[in-house]
Parts: sequence; C-alpha cells; structure tokens
Amino acid sequence: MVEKISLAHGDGGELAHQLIQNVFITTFGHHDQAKLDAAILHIPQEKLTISTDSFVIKPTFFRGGNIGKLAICGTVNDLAVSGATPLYITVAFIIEEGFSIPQLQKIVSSMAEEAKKANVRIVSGDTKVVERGSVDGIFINTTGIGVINTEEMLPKTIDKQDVIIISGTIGDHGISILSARGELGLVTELNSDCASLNDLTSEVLNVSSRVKMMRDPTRGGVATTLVEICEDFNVTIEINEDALPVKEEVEGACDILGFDPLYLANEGKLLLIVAKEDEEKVLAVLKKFDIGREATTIGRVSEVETNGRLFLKMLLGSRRRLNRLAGMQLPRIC
Amino acid sequence: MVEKISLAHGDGGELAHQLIQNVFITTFGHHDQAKLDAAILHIPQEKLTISTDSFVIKPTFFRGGNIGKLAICGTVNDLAVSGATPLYITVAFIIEEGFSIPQLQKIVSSMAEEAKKANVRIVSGDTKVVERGSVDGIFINTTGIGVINTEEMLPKTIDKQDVIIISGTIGDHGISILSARGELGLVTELNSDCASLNDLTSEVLNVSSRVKMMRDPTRGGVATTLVEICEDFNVTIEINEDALPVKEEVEGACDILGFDPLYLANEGKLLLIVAKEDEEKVLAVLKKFDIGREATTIGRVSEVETNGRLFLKMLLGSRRRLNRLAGMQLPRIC
Amino acid sequence: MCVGVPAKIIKVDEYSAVVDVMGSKMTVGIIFIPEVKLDDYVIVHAGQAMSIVDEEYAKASIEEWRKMVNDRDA
Amino acid sequence: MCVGVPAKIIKVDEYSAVVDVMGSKMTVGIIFIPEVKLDDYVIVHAGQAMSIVDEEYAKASIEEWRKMVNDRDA
Amino acid sequence: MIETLKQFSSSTISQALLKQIEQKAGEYKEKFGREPALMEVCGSHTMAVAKTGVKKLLAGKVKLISGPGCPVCVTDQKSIDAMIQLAESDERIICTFGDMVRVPGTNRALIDAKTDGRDVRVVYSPCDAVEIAKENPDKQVVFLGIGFETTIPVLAVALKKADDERVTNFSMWVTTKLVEPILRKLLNEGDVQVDGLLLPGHVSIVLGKYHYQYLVDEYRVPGVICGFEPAELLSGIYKSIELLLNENPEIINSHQHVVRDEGNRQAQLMIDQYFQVCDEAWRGIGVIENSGLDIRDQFIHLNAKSRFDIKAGEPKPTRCRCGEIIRGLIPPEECNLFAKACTPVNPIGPCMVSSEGSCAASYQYLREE
Amino acid sequence: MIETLKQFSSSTISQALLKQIEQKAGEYKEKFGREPALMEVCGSHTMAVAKTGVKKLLAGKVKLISGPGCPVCVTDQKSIDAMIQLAESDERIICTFGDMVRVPGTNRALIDAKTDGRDVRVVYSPCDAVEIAKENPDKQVVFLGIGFETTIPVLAVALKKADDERVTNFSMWVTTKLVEPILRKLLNEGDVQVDGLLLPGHVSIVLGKYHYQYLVDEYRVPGVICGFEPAELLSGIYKSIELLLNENPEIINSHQHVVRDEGNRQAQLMIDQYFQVCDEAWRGIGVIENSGLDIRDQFIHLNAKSRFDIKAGEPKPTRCRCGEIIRGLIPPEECNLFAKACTPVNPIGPCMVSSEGSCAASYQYLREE
Ligand code: SF4
Ligand code: SF4
Ligand SMILES: [Mg+2]
Ligand SMILES: [Mg+2]
Ligand SMILES: [Mg+2]
Ligand SMILES: [Mg+2]
Ligand SMILES: [Mg+2]
Ligand SMILES: [Mg+2]
Ligand SMILES: [Mg+2]
Ligand SMILES: [Mg+2]
Ligand SMILES: [Mg+2]
Ligand SMILES: [Mg+2]
Repeated sequence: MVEKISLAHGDGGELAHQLIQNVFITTFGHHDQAKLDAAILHIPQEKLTISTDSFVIKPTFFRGGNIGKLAICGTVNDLAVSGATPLYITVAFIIEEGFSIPQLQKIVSSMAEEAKKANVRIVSGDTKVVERGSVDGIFINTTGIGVINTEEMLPKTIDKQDVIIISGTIGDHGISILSARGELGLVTELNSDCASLNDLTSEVLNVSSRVKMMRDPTRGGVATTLVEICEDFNVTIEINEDALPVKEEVEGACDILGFDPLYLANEGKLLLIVAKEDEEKVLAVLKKFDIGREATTIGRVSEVETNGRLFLKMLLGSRRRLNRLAGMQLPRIC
Repeated sequence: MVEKISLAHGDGGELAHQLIQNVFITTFGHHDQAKLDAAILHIPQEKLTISTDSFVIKPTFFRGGNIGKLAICGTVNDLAVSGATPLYITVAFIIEEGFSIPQLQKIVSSMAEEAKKANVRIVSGDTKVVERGSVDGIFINTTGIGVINTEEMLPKTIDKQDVIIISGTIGDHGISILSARGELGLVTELNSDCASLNDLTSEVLNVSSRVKMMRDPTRGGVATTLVEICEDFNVTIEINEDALPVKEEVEGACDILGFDPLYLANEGKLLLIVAKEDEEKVLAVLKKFDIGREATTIGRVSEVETNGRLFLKMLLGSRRRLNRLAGMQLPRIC
Repeated sequence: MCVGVPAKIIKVDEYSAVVDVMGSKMTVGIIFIPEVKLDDYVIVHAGQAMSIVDEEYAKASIEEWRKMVNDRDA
Repeated sequence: MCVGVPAKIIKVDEYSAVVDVMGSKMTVGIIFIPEVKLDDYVIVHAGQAMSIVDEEYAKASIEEWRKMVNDRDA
Repeated sequence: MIETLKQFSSSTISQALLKQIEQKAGEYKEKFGREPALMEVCGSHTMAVAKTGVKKLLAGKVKLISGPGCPVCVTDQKSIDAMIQLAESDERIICTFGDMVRVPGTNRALIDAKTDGRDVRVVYSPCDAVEIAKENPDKQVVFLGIGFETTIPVLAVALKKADDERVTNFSMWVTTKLVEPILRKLLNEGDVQVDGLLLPGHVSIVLGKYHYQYLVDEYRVPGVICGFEPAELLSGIYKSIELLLNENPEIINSHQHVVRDEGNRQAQLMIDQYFQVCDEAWRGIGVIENSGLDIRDQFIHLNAKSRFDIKAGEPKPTRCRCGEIIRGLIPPEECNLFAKACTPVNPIGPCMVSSEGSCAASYQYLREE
Repeated sequence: MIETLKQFSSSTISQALLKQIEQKAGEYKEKFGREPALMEVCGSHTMAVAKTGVKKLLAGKVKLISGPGCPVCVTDQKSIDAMIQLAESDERIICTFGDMVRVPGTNRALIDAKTDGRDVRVVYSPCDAVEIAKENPDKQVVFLGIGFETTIPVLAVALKKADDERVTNFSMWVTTKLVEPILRKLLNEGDVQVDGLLLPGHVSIVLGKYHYQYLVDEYRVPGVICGFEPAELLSGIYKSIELLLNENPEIINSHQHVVRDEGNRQAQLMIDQYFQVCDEAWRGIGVIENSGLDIRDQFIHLNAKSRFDIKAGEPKPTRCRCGEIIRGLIPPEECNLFAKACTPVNPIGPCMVSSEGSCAASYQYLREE
C-alpha cells in the first residue's frame, strides 16, 4: 500500500476501497456494517441522546493524545455530561492529499483503543480526501449516541447554595497544546488531560440523585462554560479564586503570556453542579478515579431566577464579574 | 454583526455565541436544545439506523443546490436507502476564517429548508473556525438517525433475475459540478440532481415487500456502487448499455472529456434491486414522483452465490466487466 | 490515438468558436478550419476544431451500410 | 505597562538562558543581565531577562509587612 | 446531423456488418488458410474495438492486433522519468493531459509528485496551460507535449499563443511521435504478420489519405481510414478483408465525412512552422531516426528541454513487456505481470494506465475474471 | 525563592495592609478634607488594582486614578491607522505583540486584515519576528514596535539581531513612548488632582529610582515604585499615603528586589545605541516634544517608516473619550459609549481592547452588570 493519502483514496474507487478495508475496517473491526450506507443500532431504550463535534486540533499529535483520541473522548464526554451512557459513535475523516498513512493508522488505532476504553462502538464512517491545501492535515467529526438510564433527566432545577465541582486541574489541555505548537517559544512537559469521562459521570449519577448538571469545559474553559450556564438557566454563580485547582506549569505559562486558566480548554475535566447535601459524596466518588483525584469544589450558586451572571471571588474578598472571552486569548506583553 | 467569519467565531467566546444565536439557532429554530451538550431524541422504536458523511464539495454553490442542501440530502438518502425513515440529523461546520457570513446564512437556510422538506429535525450542531488556509471555505458533516418501520430489514436476499432499477438519469451531478468548477472549459446549464429520496423510498417500500436493496450511487457512480454490491453480496449483475438513462448534456460532456457516466456521481438517484415480480409496481411508484419520472430498469442479477462481478452488456451483444475506478476520472485527450 | 467529438458551432469569432455537444458547451480554436460557419459540425480535439463534418459523406456511408444489410436480408 | 514574570534560570549560554516558570520553560535573552547565573530568578519581559530578583530584599519586604500585621494585631 | 451520426452506432447496422465480416473472414480463411490479421494503428481504435466488444465478437475470425498508436505507451521510460523529474520543483507548475498523470516513472508517477505537494495540473487544452502561465507570472509553467499528428498542431497553437503574447514563463517539453516511421519500422522488421491496417481516424484528419500511399507502393499493404463508432469500425474491417481478398492493396478513406483526402493544410502548415523532425526513442524499440518532432530552433525559448537542466538517469529495467505489446508482438495476456502484479491501480507499465493502452483495454474490457 | 514571592499575594498580609491603608486614608481625610488621589502611571497597575479588587475595596477611601501607562491606549489614532495600513499588502508579514491585534483603526483592526487574508502574526518576543524574516526571505517582515521604557531595550535587541545577522527583509515600525514627558505634561497642566504617583514596577527596572527625582524636585510630588501582587500594591499605596501625610515628598523604591536604584545600565545603553528621541503624538493630547524614541538615523535601513510609503489620512473623529481617560480626567464609566456601543467584542477605542486599557479593566473587573 502506498504510504501517503492521495486524492484517489477519497473518490469511492479502488484505492478508497483499499483504504477503508486496510485501515478502517481492520482497525475498527466490523466487516458487515461496512457494506451498508447506514448502520443499524440496537438500543433497548427510549431516551436517546446525540451529540456531534468536529476536531480540528493542531498539532495532530500532542503530549497525552492525538486528534483521534480527542475525537472519541470529546463526543463521549458530551454524551456523558448529558447524563447518558454513550453507546455508539460515528467517525468521519477529512484528509489532505499527501497525509501519511502510517500516521493515519496511528490516529485510527488511538480511536479504536479509546472507544474500547469508553465502551462505545464505532458504527458508521466516512472518508473524504481533499486537494492539498484544502484542509490542514486531518479533521475528524464524531457523532455519538447514548441512552439515558436515569429516571429524571439532566439538567435538573438548580437551587441556591448548590455547589460547583471540578474534577481536577484546569487549563492543562490549553497550555499543553500551546506548547506543542511551539509558536510562542513555550515548552512544557505537561500532558493534555484528554480523557473519556463516562465512567466518572455514571458513577456520580449512581451515588447521587442530586446532580443538577454536568459539563465538560472545553473551548472557552471553565469561565465560558459557567457563563453559559448562568445565562441559560438564569442563575448567579460565584467561584473562588483560591479554590481553583491549577497546575504549576499552567500557572507559570499563564503568567508569562498573560493568559487566564479559567479560559483555557480542558478535554478531560468534569464540571458539576450538585446539591450541597451531596457535595462530599460526589467528591468522594470523583476522587476514586485517577483522573478525578484532584476534584474539588470551586464555587456555589448564589442566586436563582435572576439574570444570570458569573462572579469570581478574589483573594482580597471582593468579587468581579466574568464574561465570555471577547476573542481568543492572545499573549500580552505590554 | 461583522460580515466575515473570524477565528473568534469559533473559539467558544462571545462572537461564537453570537454566531450560533444569530445564524444557527435563528435558522434551525430550537432554542432549548442549544443549551445542552447533547440533544435528547424521542424515538418510539427499537430499530434505529445511523449514517455520517462529510461534505467538501467545491464549488460551495452550484446549479441545483449548495453544500448545505447537499449535506442534508446526502445523509437523508443514506438513511432512506437503508430502508429507514430519517428523523434526526446533526450538523457540524468547519469554516475558514474570512468566510462570508451572508453566504453561510444562505447555506444554513438551504439546510433548514431541505430538512423541512425531508421531514428531519436538526438536533445538534457544532461550529469550528480554522485559520485561513486550514480549510477551503466550508466543510459540513451531517449525521442522521432514522427508524426502520418495516418488519424485515434491508438488505434482503438477492435472487437470480432480480432487476436493477435506477430512478432517473445518471451523472447529472458529476457533470454539473465539473462545469461549475469551470476548470476544463466545459459549460452546461445542467442542474445537479441533488435531492432527498426518502419520499421515494418510503413509497416504494409501501407498495413492495420485494425490494431487496436500495442505494444512492454517489461518489464512484452507478458502476462502483454495483461493483460493491456484487462483491459484498456475491452476486453477478449485468446492466445493459442501451438501457442506461443519460441526459444528452452528460453524454456530450463525457464524449468531450473521455468520461464514463457510469462512474459519475449522482446526488438524487435511487438504485434498487427488486424482485422481477414487483418490477412494474416499483417503476410505477417511482414515476409518480417528479424526480423519479425517468425511472427505468437497467439490468438484472444473472447469478447468485458466486464471486461477485459486474458486467455491462454492450450494444453489439457482447459483455465486458466493470471494475471500480482505478483513480479519479481524468479528461483524456490522446 | 486522440479523442475527437462532433460538436455543433453555435457562435463564431475570429479565431475561436463556441461549440455545443448535446447541450454541453465549450470554446474551441478554429485556426485549422477558418472556413467554418454557424451550424457546422466539427471534430474537436484538445480544444481545437480539427475538421468540418460533411453530412453528405456521412449519409452516403449509412446508405452503403443499409444496402449491405438489405442485400443480406434479401 | 509590561508583563514581567519571575523565572528561574536553569541553563545559561553566552547570550541566552533557559528559564523555568513553575515547570513551563522558555529560552530568553540575557544581554541586559550578563552577570546572571544558574538558579537565579529573573524578571522576563517579551523574551528578555530584565532584572535579577534579589531574595534578600524580597524577604525584607515581607518582614516589613509582617511587622505591620503584627503591630496591628498587637 | 446528430441523427445521422447516431446511426454510426446503430445496433441493426452493426449486427448486419458483423455477419458480413464473418462471411468475408470465412472466405479469407478458405483462401489463405488462416484468419486475416489487421493492425489497429491507433490507440483509440484499440480502445474502441475492446470497449464495443468488436474484438471479442470477432475472436477466432479476424485477428485484431494492437499497434503503436497510444502516445503514452510508446513514450520511452527515460522521457517519462524526465517529465516526472521536471515536476520536482516548487518553482514550476506542470500542465499535462490527463493521460500522463498516472504513468509510472522509474520511481514514481506525476500523481505521486502531486500528492507530495508539487503543482501538477490536468488541462483539457494546451492553450489552457498558457493561460495558467499568464496567471502565475512568478512560476515556470511547463506543458508536457505528447501525441501524434492530431495533437501536434494543437501543441503548435499553444506555442504560437505563448510566442505571440510573449508569455515568457511558459515552455513545452515535447516528445511527439510520427506514424509513418514506426509503421515503416514494423513493416520492415516483419516480426509480426500484418495483412492490413486500420488507419487512424483522427490522425488522418491532419495527414489525409494520400499520405499513406507508401504503404501500398512500398509494402503492398492495404489500409482503411475509419472512425470509432461500431458501424465504422466494422465497415472498416469489412473493407480491409475485401481488399485482402481482392489481393489489390489500396488506401480507402472510409471516414470521408471527417477526413479530407488531402488532409488539413492549415494544421500541416502549423506543424511545419513550429516543429522540426528529430530522432525519437520509442519504448522497447529504441531510437528511430526522424521519427518525432521537436520545437524548431527558432522557438528554442519555448523549449523546456533547453530551459531546464533535467537529466534522467538510465531507467531501472522491469519485466514489463509494453515494448513488445506496442509492436504487436504479444497480446497483454502474455505478460506474466498482467492482472497480477500489474493492474490499473498499481500499473507497472504505461500500457496498463493509459486510457488507450492495450493492457488497460484488455484489463478493463476483455477480461472477465 | 518561589515561596517568598508567593507571600506577595498572601491574603493575610493583604487584608492587614488593607486595614492599615484604611486607617491612614482616614487620617489623610481628616487632615486634608478629602481622600488621597494616587495615579497608577502604569497600565499593568491599572489592571492589577482592578483585577485583584484593590480598587473596589478602597473605593471611597483612596482615589485611584488611571494614568497614561497603557502603550496601546496612548498611541495616536493616526499611528494605529498607519500600522493597519502597513498590513494591507500581500508582500508583507506583520508581526506584533498580541495587545495590538484587536485595536480598532479608523476602518478596521489588524485582526480584520488577518481575517481578510493578510499575514498578521502574534509573537511573544520581537526577536521571533527577526526569525520569521529569516524563514521568509521573499516577504517583508515588519514588527510593530510599541511600548515604554521596559519594552524599548527589547526592541533594541531585535534591531541589533537583524543588523548583526544582516536580515535585510526585516524592519520595525516604531511608536514608543517615554514616561517622563507625559508625567511632566500632566503635572504641568494640572487638570487632574494627583497627590502621589504609583511608579511602574517594570519600567523602573530600566530607569531606576534616581531617574524620578524631578518629581520631587520640580513638582513636589512623591512616588512609590511598586510591584503588581496584592501586597505590593497595597504596601505601595500605604507608603504613598504615609508620604503625603508627612508632607515630605520623596521617591521610594518599594520594589527593591527587582528594581535597582540606578536602573539597568545595559538596557539604558542599548536604548541609546539604537534609538534617538523624537516628537510623538499621544492620543487625545497631541504631539509632545521629545516624548518618544525612534530608530537612530544610523539604522534607518531597519526603519519601516522609511522603507514603506504609508500615509494614513486624518482619522475620523469618534465619540471615544480615551484621550481624556489616559490623562486621568474621567473614569471610563463617564464615557457615554462605555458598555453600550463600546464593549470588548466591539471596541470603539483602544482603552476597551488593550489588556491594560482602563475601559477594559473597568468593563471586565469592576462592572457587575
Ligand atoms: S501488463 Fe503491465 S507489466 Fe505487463 S506489459 Fe502491460 S503494462 Fe507492462
Ligand atoms: S468606553 Fe470605549 S469609547 Fe468610551 S472611552 Fe473607553 S474605549 Fe473609548
Ligand atoms: Mg458536541
Ligand atoms: Mg464537545
Ligand atoms: Mg461539551
Ligand atoms: Mg460516506
Ligand atoms: Mg500570579
Ligand atoms: Mg453516509
Ligand atoms: Mg453518502
Ligand atoms: Mg461542539
Ligand atoms: Mg450512499
Ligand atoms: Mg458516444
């Protein structure tokens, strides 16, 4: 087999057939599904949930993962935080002519591995190859389907004094990727936190019926995710500056570049709103997991049925409002 | 609102929020779903089917449609040909910084319109904006979910003498796009056949329980689709050169460039394998539809349980084997 | 040796013409057949019109073949 | 007026040094502080080390503040 | 007119002609003790007899031998390597007919260079390449000019356009071939039994009928100029056998509605103006004196060979037997690699990948396995 | 060391200092009948007092006035337009600190030029721009050199690198500002009541303590050089009020662990070697004589102003009041556009978009609505 993706790998002809046979079907391992335009799902359940995301991360490979692993985790997590058990996932590749087939194989293998870990089946796929310059390397879309097992669905009504919990340190993914890009001269050995959260979410839902809402604070970070919750559900949330778990490397990098970890992306962090009564229970469950060891409460709901705002309580005791980012974070000098 | 997509439209911050509010939610029209990471589906059924495709068509706008319409039709059709009623669809955009927002609005409106026509709900979305040069304009992924209402599922066992039916002329999309690209100097007024086929498929399944298999012969055309069926289901199929419905413009363009309509893409054609007994019934149903008016039988299954091959019966009576394309079709001169 | 297709002249300029092949149109050079006129059919190769199709001869060929067919059937 | 961050020198070359800010590393110029040595802390601005941090003075400041706190508490 | 032309593919007429041929071929066999052997000189004929089924239908009655008329297939491996090497620069845009892009060079094909990021573009007309040069003044645009006499005047038009419009970043890498020298070579060597020739329908537009008189006068081999539709092919074959039976060699223009007996004067003049004869290397045959055309010295500024310093090494010998196939010595099936190591997806020789190649025609149209 | 530095943000210490300040501020009010008015000269101080909550916590007790220390905010509209115009060419790569990319010009910002396809790159260090120039020899690479005395020596390093390494496609568009002339201007005009100055922690690394003696000698205004962490800010404010109560103006270096009293000689020498004083236009103020630095004539080959013919027209006047804000005449909330037409997403003036802008600080950190 040739070692580079050519346009002919995406035109539905003989090479496309070979690519699908040799790379995708061999790795994902379902031979019969591949014969059909659509996959048949067997779901013994009525409450289904679906989520889609495209992954366009640069660089394609980074410490702690690659675009393939991320594409599985990302969609698994969107389903998981909605309270569902992820069951099926579709994968669609857009690949630039000239892309290395061994690298593609690596990406596809990571996807298979992560799907196995997260216990989801990859059921339908698509591959498009585009002219050099029409896409930068490889982009992947994943769409996932999950079932909701719980009686009541999330989100539930948020109450005053509900607590905000994060499953671990924030901003790891953002700084790890920034460093992997090598553009700003920053070098860290920090891993992206890229991980599937469905084990965490299902365990948490097992022990607590008072989880009000879960989110994975990806692009835009914890601050943007919380701003959206505040606006969408008309609550005021206060988080505490000194309660935010931030790795030293992340803090250092943010200091140099003038970034704020609250706005950095995470790819393996769970943000929860939980009734005060269940705070300890939920924290205890989260801490049982390797990726939840540093779970901690970072704030609380201070008002409900209000026009929703997010506040940061600062060290000196005063608070300030947090908004969405006005644009990307840019390194500031002066 | 600014008129061009900037990177900030895709970073999860304020501009991203505005874009989603103003373009997507306003057009697709579901305000509550947007608050959640995953959409909840209500499906009163156990047999589900799912299909994913990315759309990377150049040019973005063409006679008879645009990338948005195509993205809906394409996935609707993959579900429809599997015998399902398409119900839900997710849409994920990858947009190049600098893309015109009015054009995006047009694309999104076409999607809303086509989704309405095809009676599918758009339930989950995603927007990524990438640096100029990282993607060529706009790519769209759609993933669809459908339910299977029939007792027995497709594909059914293919028998000798089953007939091959196509719902209309072949190659219209391929030549229309080639002409829209303007690269080879070819100009036609031909429309792409881009259309949703789910009304056809459901009517056909209503009248006939002897439909064995349906396909939409997109990339690779009718020949590649049939080669795949032959190989996957171990049947030999013979199609007749003189039975192939080809528009004159398509024939002319193929003559000039040395292309074969059998390998050109279609985006609104249904290919069926039907028991001989139901041939007339199925043709009659197809002809009731505007887009099925030129439905016709193009061949038959000549052998089953064999190593599958596709043959073309030629005018003079001899036959030749049809293979997958070895690469894209290229204009030949000498 | 070379793809060549009969195409109808639907517009003539000085050095080029627009041809129609059953609805698909293309601009071709006519440097080799300066005498070409509207509604002529030409053989196009790689963007140049190479020859004007003479319908009389075409009909004569068909006539000849028909005769052979009839001879045989007779 | 300018972002400046204390960073630890972990490698010194002739005109540049590698600094570590709590685990994140970067190469910076040291033209303004040629006397810098390993394990010094420096203030970095836009890729240049601008000043060596003097721990004695830093401690003195803290001492001064602590005194104020204690004065007050007393 | 279209109605008239459509009859050229009439099934009734074709079926009748088939029967007539069978009868004549029978007569021939009776008279000469073997089936008549006709060579389709032209690659499009090779393709057409395969694609329409004519070759299969006449199997055992008329032997159709594929000749050297596929311009890609006859191109020497070293030339192909040179053209691919030409593409190995970021400063250049290589424009080519679609036919060339998948042809395997010693190391790789043009399409692989493209996959690796080189700018290789397929154009429909050589003049399009001149336009591309005008749009990309900071790049060198090179058109790969291959072809026989139909294509050569078209190449001349592009040279004229570039010269008239002073497009200084355009040049052409020419390896064209002429029909007469290769036919003479084949007939002189006599390694293959050829009783009559099906003469190329489109090359003859330029050359005319009279040009072929040497076949009759010097070799006493008859030839029929014919088209590519089923009835045309069949009537050409029929007439060829008739001539053979009469034992009175002659050149017949059976493509009169397109081919003038004197050819196309304008096209001939254009060729003369821009090209001069040169020795050309033919795949599997070697250099044949005066068997090709290159750009006239007067237009050397448009000649990519003098503009760029391309030196292709000696190509690695392969077990590909294209050389023998284009001389009609063996059919594709006799090559050990055919349909095994060598397929259209993984072509070893140009005959498997060119749209007019004999191996491609056999693989695509004749093979049922 | 890190443990020591971490105490600079200790909550206990800060709380205690707060209380001390409140007490001192009370004494001040008792003595002078109004609250003490301190100006943070430095934009980072403006940001820090807002972000840490110091400003809010001291509201009604100590008046903190934002000064002219945000280099983006003080840049004249015409200069900003010129820099954006500079980006309007396919032949150039514009490199800039992140701070500049969203600053609104009369027609658009650098980021809009980027969205439109111009090559605008954010770098962390000016030397990175020289590296980019070396990697792109066919493009002109221009660095937008803005800043006060901390940044100017860093710009000089990039100029030195480009000059030493003969990077001919690199140049710098310089609009730097000096602290002394603007402070003199503000103090001379006396439009705003400033009792004491919080002197910039990083600029002072370069200038040192002695440099500020003119404040005491000529204006009898005390100043405290301090850092940016909560305890540093608070102790700086405390010391300032103490000085005011003593009515004995003095310059205190409260940032001694970083700022040497004599400043950084190497940095001062680098400035002298590559830059010469020039008149600079300040937003909302106009040209102040000798208030900035431009590249020395000796290095004119590195000066983008002489390399490119950029002529920005007169900027369209807007209702933005940045000019008054940087002079400390009004707080952002007094601008009618603040948080209405003007927000970080749709900034009207640079003060709303610069990370050190007073309006941005007010919008992000002080506003609760
Ligand atoms: S089958 Fe392949 S290897 Fe053999 S002669 Fe043909 S092209 Fe060459
Ligand atoms: S709020 Fe906006 S318009 Fe008003 S002064 Fe500040 S930047 Fe200018
Ligand atoms: Mg999602
Ligand atoms: Mg997601
Ligand atoms: Mg999410
Ligand atoms: Mg697909
Ligand atoms: Mg800090
Ligand atoms: Mg699909
Ligand atoms: Mg599809
Ligand atoms: Mg998303
Ligand atoms: Mg399909
Ligand atoms: Mg035809």
